[in-house]
Amino acid sequence: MIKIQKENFNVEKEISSIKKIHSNVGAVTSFIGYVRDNNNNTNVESINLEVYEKMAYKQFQKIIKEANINWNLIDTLIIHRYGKLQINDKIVLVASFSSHRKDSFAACNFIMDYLKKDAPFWKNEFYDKKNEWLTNTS
Amino acid sequence: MIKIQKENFNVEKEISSIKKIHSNVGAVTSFIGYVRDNNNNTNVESINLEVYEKMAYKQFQKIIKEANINWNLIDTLIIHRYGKLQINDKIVLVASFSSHRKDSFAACNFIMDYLKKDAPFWKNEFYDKKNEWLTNTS
Amino acid sequence: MKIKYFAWIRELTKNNEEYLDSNEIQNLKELKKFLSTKYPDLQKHFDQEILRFAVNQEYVVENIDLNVDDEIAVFPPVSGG
Amino acid sequence: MKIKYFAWIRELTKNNEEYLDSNEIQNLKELKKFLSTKYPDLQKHFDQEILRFAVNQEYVVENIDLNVDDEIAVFPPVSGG
Repeated sequence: MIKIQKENFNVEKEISSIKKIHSNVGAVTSFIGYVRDNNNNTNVESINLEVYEKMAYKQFQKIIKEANINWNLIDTLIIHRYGKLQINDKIVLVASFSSHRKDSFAACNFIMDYLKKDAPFWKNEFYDKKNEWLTNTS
Repeated sequence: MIKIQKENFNVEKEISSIKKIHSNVGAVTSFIGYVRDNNNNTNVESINLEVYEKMAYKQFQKIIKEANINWNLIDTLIIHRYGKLQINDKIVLVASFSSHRKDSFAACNFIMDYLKKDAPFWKNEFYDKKNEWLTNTS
Repeated sequence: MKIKYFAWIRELTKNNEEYLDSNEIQNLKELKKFLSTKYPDLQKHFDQEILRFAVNQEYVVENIDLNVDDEIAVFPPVSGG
Repeated sequence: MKIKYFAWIRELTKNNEEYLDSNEIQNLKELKKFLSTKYPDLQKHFDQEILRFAVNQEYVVENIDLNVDDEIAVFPPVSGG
Protein backbone atom coordinates (compact mmCIF):
# COMPACT_ATOMS: atom_id res chain seq x y z
CA MET A 1 0.00 0.00 0.00
CA ILE A 2 1.41 3.35 -1.09
CA LYS A 3 -0.06 6.66 0.04
CA ILE A 4 1.23 10.08 -0.93
CA GLN A 5 -0.82 12.65 0.91
CA LYS A 6 -0.91 16.06 2.58
CA GLU A 7 -2.88 14.80 5.60
CA ASN A 8 -1.49 13.41 8.81
CA PHE A 9 -1.93 9.70 9.52
CA ASN A 10 -2.58 7.52 12.58
CA VAL A 11 0.13 4.86 12.93
CA GLU A 12 -2.10 2.45 14.87
CA LYS A 13 -4.93 2.67 12.33
CA GLU A 14 -2.67 2.41 9.29
CA ILE A 15 -0.76 -0.59 10.58
CA SER A 16 -3.73 -2.48 12.00
CA SER A 17 -5.83 -2.00 8.86
CA ILE A 18 -3.17 -4.00 6.99
CA LYS A 19 -2.29 -6.38 9.82
CA LYS A 20 -5.90 -7.53 10.23
CA ILE A 21 -5.95 -8.91 6.67
CA HIS A 22 -3.01 -11.24 7.43
CA SER A 23 -3.22 -13.55 10.45
CA ASN A 24 0.18 -15.02 9.49
CA VAL A 25 1.93 -11.70 10.23
CA GLY A 26 3.96 -12.02 13.44
CA ALA A 27 6.34 -9.10 12.99
CA VAL A 28 5.93 -5.50 11.88
CA THR A 29 8.93 -3.20 11.77
CA SER A 30 8.11 0.42 11.12
CA PHE A 31 9.96 3.66 10.72
CA ILE A 32 8.42 7.06 11.38
CA GLY A 33 10.24 10.21 10.26
CA TYR A 34 9.38 13.57 11.86
CA VAL A 35 10.16 17.25 11.26
CA ARG A 36 12.90 18.08 13.76
CA ASP A 37 13.32 21.45 15.51
CA ASN A 38 16.93 21.70 14.48
CA ASN A 39 19.02 20.85 11.43
CA ASN A 40 22.71 21.63 10.98
CA ASN A 41 22.50 23.68 14.18
CA THR A 42 19.83 26.00 12.86
CA ASN A 43 16.38 26.30 14.38
CA VAL A 44 13.76 25.07 11.96
CA GLU A 45 10.31 26.66 12.15
CA SER A 46 8.54 24.61 9.49
CA ILE A 47 9.19 22.88 6.19
CA ASN A 48 7.58 22.67 2.82
CA LEU A 49 7.91 19.30 1.19
CA GLU A 50 7.61 19.24 -2.57
CA VAL A 51 6.88 16.00 -4.44
CA TYR A 52 6.96 14.69 -7.98
CA GLU A 53 3.95 12.52 -7.23
CA LYS A 54 3.78 10.35 -10.32
CA MET A 55 7.44 9.46 -10.02
CA ALA A 56 7.20 8.91 -6.26
CA TYR A 57 4.53 6.22 -6.80
CA LYS A 58 6.64 4.55 -9.44
CA GLN A 59 9.78 4.62 -7.27
CA PHE A 60 7.92 3.29 -4.20
CA GLN A 61 6.46 0.43 -6.26
CA LYS A 62 9.96 -0.38 -7.46
CA ILE A 63 11.37 -0.32 -3.91
CA ILE A 64 8.62 -2.60 -2.62
CA LYS A 65 9.16 -5.01 -5.51
CA GLU A 66 12.90 -5.07 -4.78
CA ALA A 67 12.29 -5.68 -1.05
CA ASN A 68 10.02 -8.60 -1.91
CA ILE A 69 12.78 -10.19 -3.97
CA ASN A 70 15.20 -10.01 -1.06
CA TRP A 71 13.02 -10.90 1.93
CA ASN A 72 9.90 -12.86 2.86
CA LEU A 73 7.33 -10.11 3.20
CA ILE A 74 3.58 -10.44 3.53
CA ASP A 75 2.77 -6.77 2.98
CA THR A 76 4.41 -3.33 2.89
CA LEU A 77 3.10 0.13 3.69
CA ILE A 78 4.66 3.43 2.63
CA ILE A 79 2.99 6.71 3.53
CA HIS A 80 4.81 9.91 2.57
CA ARG A 81 3.40 13.35 3.22
CA TYR A 82 4.07 16.53 1.26
CA GLY A 83 3.18 20.21 1.62
CA LYS A 84 3.61 22.48 4.61
CA LEU A 85 4.68 20.63 7.76
CA GLN A 86 5.38 21.91 11.28
CA ILE A 87 7.94 20.77 13.85
CA ASN A 88 6.98 17.36 15.34
CA ASP A 89 4.76 16.53 12.36
CA LYS A 90 5.17 13.07 10.89
CA ILE A 91 6.69 13.01 7.40
CA VAL A 92 6.92 9.35 6.51
CA LEU A 93 5.84 5.91 7.68
CA VAL A 94 7.32 2.70 6.32
CA ALA A 95 6.07 -0.61 7.72
CA SER A 96 7.16 -4.13 6.72
CA PHE A 97 4.81 -7.00 7.55
CA SER A 98 6.35 -10.44 7.85
CA SER A 99 6.04 -13.75 9.66
CA HIS A 100 9.43 -13.29 11.24
CA ARG A 101 11.36 -10.45 12.77
CA LYS A 102 14.55 -10.56 10.71
CA ASP A 103 12.77 -10.16 7.38
CA SER A 104 10.67 -7.26 8.58
CA PHE A 105 13.67 -5.41 10.08
CA ALA A 106 15.92 -5.87 7.07
CA ALA A 107 13.21 -4.89 4.59
CA CYS A 108 12.16 -1.76 6.49
CA ASN A 109 15.78 -0.62 6.74
CA PHE A 110 16.37 -1.32 3.04
CA ILE A 111 13.23 0.58 2.00
CA MET A 112 14.25 3.62 4.04
CA ASP A 113 17.74 3.60 2.51
CA TYR A 114 16.32 3.45 -0.98
CA LEU A 115 13.64 6.05 -0.22
CA LYS A 116 16.18 8.55 1.15
CA LYS A 117 18.31 8.10 -1.93
CA ASP A 118 15.74 8.00 -4.73
CA ALA A 119 12.28 9.20 -3.70
CA PRO A 120 11.55 12.51 -5.48
CA PHE A 121 10.77 14.74 -2.50
CA TRP A 122 12.47 18.03 -1.67
CA LYS A 123 12.52 19.68 1.72
CA ASN A 124 12.51 23.43 1.93
CA GLU A 125 13.26 24.39 5.53
CA PHE A 126 12.03 27.68 6.92
CA TYR A 127 14.13 29.33 9.60
CA ASP A 128 13.63 32.58 11.44
CA LYS A 129 14.55 34.88 8.54
CA LYS A 130 15.37 32.64 5.60
CA ASN A 131 14.63 29.36 3.93
CA GLU A 132 16.82 26.68 2.39
CA TRP A 133 16.54 23.61 0.14
CA LEU A 134 18.03 20.47 1.63
CA THR A 135 19.86 17.45 0.30
CA ASN A 136 19.77 14.07 2.03
CA THR A 137 22.95 13.18 3.80
CA SER A 138 22.41 9.73 5.29
CA MET B 1 9.53 3.91 29.51
CA ILE B 2 8.84 0.27 30.39
CA LYS B 3 5.35 -1.17 30.62
CA ILE B 4 4.48 -4.76 31.46
CA GLN B 5 0.75 -5.15 31.22
CA LYS B 6 -2.17 -7.41 30.37
CA GLU B 7 -4.02 -4.72 28.41
CA ASN B 8 -3.71 -3.97 24.73
CA PHE B 9 -2.00 -0.73 23.67
CA ASN B 10 -2.45 1.84 20.92
CA VAL B 11 0.79 2.26 18.94
CA GLU B 12 -0.03 5.82 17.82
CA LYS B 13 -0.84 6.98 21.36
CA GLU B 14 2.13 5.27 22.98
CA ILE B 15 4.66 6.59 20.46
CA SER B 16 3.28 10.12 20.24
CA SER B 17 3.05 10.53 24.02
CA ILE B 18 6.82 10.09 24.14
CA LYS B 19 7.60 11.83 20.84
CA LYS B 20 5.80 15.03 21.90
CA ILE B 21 8.23 15.53 24.81
CA HIS B 22 11.22 15.61 22.43
CA SER B 23 11.16 18.01 19.49
CA ASN B 24 14.69 16.88 18.55
CA VAL B 25 13.43 13.37 17.68
CA GLY B 26 13.48 12.92 13.90
CA ALA B 27 13.41 9.11 13.71
CA VAL B 28 11.42 6.42 15.48
CA THR B 29 11.96 2.78 14.62
CA SER B 30 9.49 0.40 16.17
CA PHE B 31 8.84 -3.29 16.24
CA ILE B 32 5.45 -4.85 16.93
CA GLY B 33 5.17 -8.56 17.64
CA TYR B 34 1.82 -10.34 17.20
CA VAL B 35 0.31 -13.72 17.98
CA ARG B 36 0.43 -15.64 14.72
CA ASP B 37 -2.14 -18.18 13.56
CA ASN B 38 0.49 -20.79 12.88
CA ASN B 39 3.73 -21.92 14.47
CA ASN B 40 5.82 -24.89 13.34
CA ASN B 41 2.98 -25.81 10.98
CA THR B 42 0.41 -26.15 13.73
CA ASN B 43 -2.68 -23.98 13.99
CA VAL B 44 -2.52 -21.82 17.07
CA GLU B 45 -5.81 -20.87 18.74
CA SER B 46 -4.49 -18.65 21.51
CA ILE B 47 -1.50 -18.30 23.81
CA ASN B 48 -0.92 -17.70 27.46
CA LEU B 49 2.15 -15.60 28.17
CA GLU B 50 3.66 -16.00 31.61
CA VAL B 51 6.03 -13.38 33.02
CA TYR B 52 8.49 -13.01 35.88
CA GLU B 53 7.55 -9.37 36.20
CA LYS B 54 10.19 -8.11 38.62
CA MET B 55 12.96 -9.66 36.55
CA ALA B 56 11.45 -8.44 33.27
CA TYR B 57 11.64 -4.83 34.49
CA LYS B 58 15.22 -5.31 35.57
CA GLN B 59 16.23 -6.94 32.27
CA PHE B 60 14.48 -4.25 30.19
CA GLN B 61 16.23 -1.51 32.16
CA LYS B 62 19.52 -3.24 31.50
CA ILE B 63 18.81 -3.58 27.78
CA ILE B 64 17.87 0.09 27.48
CA LYS B 65 21.00 1.13 29.36
CA GLU B 66 23.12 -1.01 27.04
CA ALA B 67 21.44 0.44 23.94
CA ASN B 68 22.17 3.95 25.21
CA ILE B 69 25.84 3.11 25.52
CA ASN B 70 26.00 1.96 21.91
CA TRP B 71 23.79 4.50 20.12
CA ASN B 72 22.58 8.08 20.37
CA LEU B 73 19.08 7.63 21.69
CA ILE B 74 16.72 10.25 23.03
CA ASP B 75 14.17 7.85 24.50
CA THR B 76 13.14 4.18 24.42
CA LEU B 77 9.79 2.49 24.89
CA ILE B 78 9.22 -1.18 25.68
CA ILE B 79 5.69 -2.52 26.19
CA HIS B 80 5.32 -6.25 26.76
CA ARG B 81 1.98 -7.90 27.41
CA TYR B 82 1.33 -11.09 29.37
CA GLY B 83 -1.67 -13.31 30.08
CA LYS B 84 -4.16 -14.80 27.64
CA LEU B 85 -3.74 -13.51 24.09
CA GLN B 86 -5.65 -14.33 20.91
CA ILE B 87 -4.45 -14.61 17.31
CA ASN B 88 -3.64 -11.16 15.86
CA ASP B 89 -3.20 -9.63 19.32
CA LYS B 90 -0.13 -7.48 19.85
CA ILE B 91 2.44 -8.98 22.21
CA VAL B 92 5.26 -6.47 22.26
CA LEU B 93 6.17 -2.96 21.15
CA VAL B 94 9.72 -1.66 21.12
CA ALA B 95 10.34 1.88 19.89
CA SER B 96 13.67 3.74 19.68
CA PHE B 97 13.57 7.53 19.53
CA SER B 98 16.55 9.26 17.99
CA SER B 99 17.61 12.31 16.00
CA HIS B 100 18.80 10.12 13.17
CA ARG B 101 17.59 7.02 11.44
CA LYS B 102 20.64 4.78 11.78
CA ASP B 103 20.73 5.00 15.58
CA SER B 104 17.04 4.28 15.94
CA PHE B 105 17.16 1.25 13.61
CA ALA B 106 20.24 -0.30 15.16
CA ALA B 107 18.99 0.22 18.72
CA CYS B 108 15.53 -1.21 18.04
CA ASN B 109 17.04 -4.28 16.41
CA PHE B 110 19.52 -4.74 19.26
CA ILE B 111 16.79 -4.43 21.90
CA MET B 112 14.64 -7.04 20.17
CA ASP B 113 17.60 -9.44 19.94
CA TYR B 114 18.33 -9.03 23.63
CA LEU B 115 14.65 -9.24 24.59
CA LYS B 116 14.13 -12.50 22.67
CA LYS B 117 17.17 -13.98 24.36
CA ASP B 118 16.82 -12.79 27.94
CA ALA B 119 13.39 -11.38 28.79
CA PRO B 120 11.67 -13.77 31.22
CA PHE B 121 8.44 -14.51 29.37
CA TRP B 122 7.13 -17.93 28.42
CA LYS B 123 4.63 -18.66 25.70
CA ASN B 124 2.20 -21.49 26.16
CA GLU B 125 0.49 -22.08 22.83
CA PHE B 126 -2.98 -23.59 22.72
CA TYR B 127 -3.86 -25.71 19.71
CA ASP B 128 -7.02 -27.56 18.86
CA LYS B 129 -6.57 -30.37 21.38
CA LYS B 130 -3.32 -29.69 23.23
CA ASN B 131 -1.01 -26.98 24.46
CA GLU B 132 2.76 -26.57 24.36
CA TRP B 133 5.49 -24.42 25.93
CA LEU B 134 7.73 -22.67 23.44
CA THR B 135 11.37 -21.71 23.27
CA ASN B 136 12.65 -18.78 21.22
CA THR B 137 14.45 -19.77 18.08
CA SER B 138 15.64 -16.55 16.45
CA MET C 1 7.72 16.90 -24.85
CA LYS C 2 6.83 17.95 -21.33
CA ILE C 3 9.56 19.26 -19.05
CA LYS C 4 8.98 19.47 -15.30
CA TYR C 5 11.10 21.41 -12.79
CA PHE C 6 11.28 20.90 -9.03
CA ALA C 7 12.64 22.58 -5.90
CA TRP C 8 15.21 25.29 -6.56
CA ILE C 9 15.37 24.42 -10.25
CA ARG C 10 11.74 25.52 -10.44
CA GLU C 11 12.77 28.77 -8.76
CA LEU C 12 15.47 29.31 -11.42
CA THR C 13 13.23 28.52 -14.38
CA LYS C 14 10.28 30.32 -12.75
CA ASN C 15 8.17 27.56 -14.20
CA ASN C 16 6.70 24.27 -12.92
CA GLU C 17 6.54 22.75 -16.35
CA GLU C 18 6.60 23.60 -20.00
CA TYR C 19 6.14 21.92 -23.37
CA LEU C 20 9.01 21.91 -25.87
CA ASP C 21 8.69 20.92 -29.46
CA SER C 22 11.91 21.32 -31.38
CA ASN C 23 13.87 19.31 -33.91
CA GLU C 24 17.02 20.35 -32.05
CA ILE C 25 16.04 18.13 -29.08
CA GLN C 26 16.49 14.50 -30.08
CA ASN C 27 18.24 13.29 -26.95
CA LEU C 28 19.05 14.24 -23.36
CA LYS C 29 22.32 15.95 -24.27
CA GLU C 30 20.54 18.20 -26.72
CA LEU C 31 17.88 18.97 -24.15
CA LYS C 32 20.55 20.06 -21.65
CA LYS C 33 22.09 22.31 -24.29
CA PHE C 34 18.71 23.80 -25.08
CA LEU C 35 17.93 24.44 -21.41
CA SER C 36 21.38 25.95 -20.79
CA THR C 37 20.70 28.49 -23.48
CA LYS C 38 17.19 29.23 -22.31
CA TYR C 39 18.16 29.34 -18.60
CA PRO C 40 21.81 30.45 -18.32
CA ASP C 41 21.68 29.95 -14.51
CA LEU C 42 21.25 26.21 -15.05
CA GLN C 43 24.54 25.89 -16.97
CA LYS C 44 26.89 25.57 -13.98
CA HIS C 45 24.65 22.96 -12.34
CA PHE C 46 24.72 20.86 -15.49
CA ASP C 47 28.50 21.26 -15.56
CA GLN C 48 28.86 20.19 -11.94
CA GLU C 49 26.52 17.26 -12.52
CA ILE C 50 24.41 18.27 -9.54
CA LEU C 51 21.10 17.87 -11.34
CA ARG C 52 19.06 14.71 -11.75
CA PHE C 53 17.05 13.77 -14.82
CA ALA C 54 14.06 11.47 -15.01
CA VAL C 55 12.45 10.37 -18.26
CA ASN C 56 8.93 9.03 -17.78
CA GLN C 57 9.54 8.90 -14.02
CA GLU C 58 12.71 6.81 -14.23
CA TYR C 59 16.18 8.13 -13.41
CA VAL C 60 18.38 8.54 -16.47
CA VAL C 61 22.11 9.17 -16.54
CA GLU C 62 23.01 8.16 -20.09
CA ASN C 63 22.30 10.27 -23.14
CA ILE C 64 19.11 8.52 -24.22
CA ASP C 65 16.90 9.49 -27.16
CA LEU C 66 13.81 11.49 -26.35
CA ASN C 67 10.37 11.23 -27.90
CA VAL C 68 7.79 13.90 -28.35
CA ASP C 69 5.42 12.35 -25.79
CA ASP C 70 8.07 11.86 -23.07
CA GLU C 71 7.80 13.51 -19.68
CA ILE C 72 11.22 14.74 -18.60
CA ALA C 73 11.92 16.03 -15.10
CA VAL C 74 14.89 18.11 -13.98
CA PHE C 75 15.56 18.36 -10.26
CA PRO C 76 18.23 18.67 -7.56
CA PRO C 77 19.24 15.79 -5.26
CA VAL C 78 16.26 14.56 -3.23
CA SER C 79 15.64 15.06 0.48
CA GLY C 80 12.59 13.00 1.39
CA GLY C 81 11.94 10.64 4.26
CA MET D 1 15.19 -17.97 50.68
CA LYS D 2 12.39 -17.63 48.18
CA ILE D 3 12.31 -19.96 45.19
CA LYS D 4 10.12 -19.13 42.19
CA TYR D 5 9.16 -21.51 39.38
CA PHE D 6 7.91 -20.61 35.92
CA ALA D 7 6.32 -22.21 32.83
CA TRP D 8 6.59 -26.01 32.73
CA ILE D 9 8.90 -26.05 35.75
CA ARG D 10 5.97 -24.65 37.73
CA GLU D 11 3.87 -27.51 36.35
CA LEU D 12 6.46 -30.05 37.58
CA THR D 13 6.85 -28.54 41.05
CA LYS D 14 3.11 -27.83 41.25
CA ASN D 15 4.10 -24.65 42.99
CA ASN D 16 4.61 -21.00 41.94
CA GLU D 17 6.99 -20.29 44.76
CA GLU D 18 8.14 -21.60 48.10
CA TYR D 19 10.39 -20.59 50.95
CA LEU D 20 13.37 -22.77 51.85
CA ASP D 21 15.38 -22.41 55.02
CA SER D 22 18.07 -25.05 55.32
CA ASN D 23 21.73 -25.14 56.30
CA GLU D 24 22.28 -27.58 53.46
CA ILE D 25 21.69 -24.78 50.90
CA GLN D 26 24.66 -22.43 50.95
CA ASN D 27 25.15 -22.08 47.22
CA LEU D 28 23.47 -22.70 43.87
CA LYS D 29 24.94 -26.19 43.49
CA GLU D 30 23.50 -27.23 46.82
CA LEU D 31 20.13 -25.74 45.88
CA LYS D 32 20.08 -27.79 42.69
CA LYS D 33 20.87 -30.92 44.70
CA PHE D 34 18.11 -30.12 47.17
CA LEU D 35 15.57 -29.50 44.39
CA SER D 36 16.58 -32.70 42.55
CA THR D 37 15.78 -34.67 45.66
CA LYS D 38 12.51 -32.87 46.34
CA TYR D 39 11.41 -32.93 42.66
CA PRO D 40 12.95 -36.01 40.97
CA ASP D 41 11.46 -34.92 37.62
CA LEU D 42 13.74 -31.88 37.61
CA GLN D 43 16.91 -33.99 37.77
CA LYS D 44 17.27 -34.71 34.04
CA HIS D 45 16.71 -31.04 33.15
CA PHE D 46 19.50 -29.99 35.53
CA ASP D 47 21.71 -32.65 33.98
CA GLN D 48 20.97 -31.46 30.43
CA GLU D 49 21.53 -27.85 31.48
CA ILE D 50 18.21 -26.83 30.00
CA LEU D 51 17.13 -24.77 33.02
CA ARG D 52 17.98 -21.14 33.75
CA PHE D 53 18.63 -19.71 37.19
CA ALA D 54 18.22 -16.12 38.29
CA VAL D 55 19.32 -14.82 41.67
CA ASN D 56 17.69 -11.53 42.59
CA GLN D 57 16.45 -11.16 39.00
CA GLU D 58 19.89 -11.57 37.42
CA TYR D 59 20.94 -14.60 35.38
CA VAL D 60 23.47 -16.78 37.16
CA VAL D 61 25.52 -19.58 35.64
CA GLU D 62 28.33 -19.96 38.17
CA ASN D 63 27.93 -21.65 41.52
CA ILE D 64 27.46 -18.50 43.61
CA ASP D 65 26.75 -18.36 47.33
CA LEU D 66 23.15 -17.86 48.35
CA ASN D 67 21.78 -15.77 51.20
CA VAL D 68 18.67 -16.29 53.23
CA ASP D 69 16.95 -13.20 51.76
CA ASP D 70 17.74 -14.04 48.12
CA GLU D 71 15.02 -14.57 45.54
CA ILE D 72 15.97 -17.46 43.26
CA ALA D 73 14.05 -18.28 40.11
CA VAL D 74 14.17 -21.55 38.15
CA PHE D 75 12.80 -21.53 34.63
CA PRO D 76 13.11 -22.98 31.13
CA PRO D 77 14.49 -21.00 28.14
CA VAL D 78 12.44 -17.88 27.52
CA SER D 79 10.06 -17.26 24.62
CA GLY D 80 8.97 -13.63 24.85
CA GLY D 81 8.71 -10.95 22.21
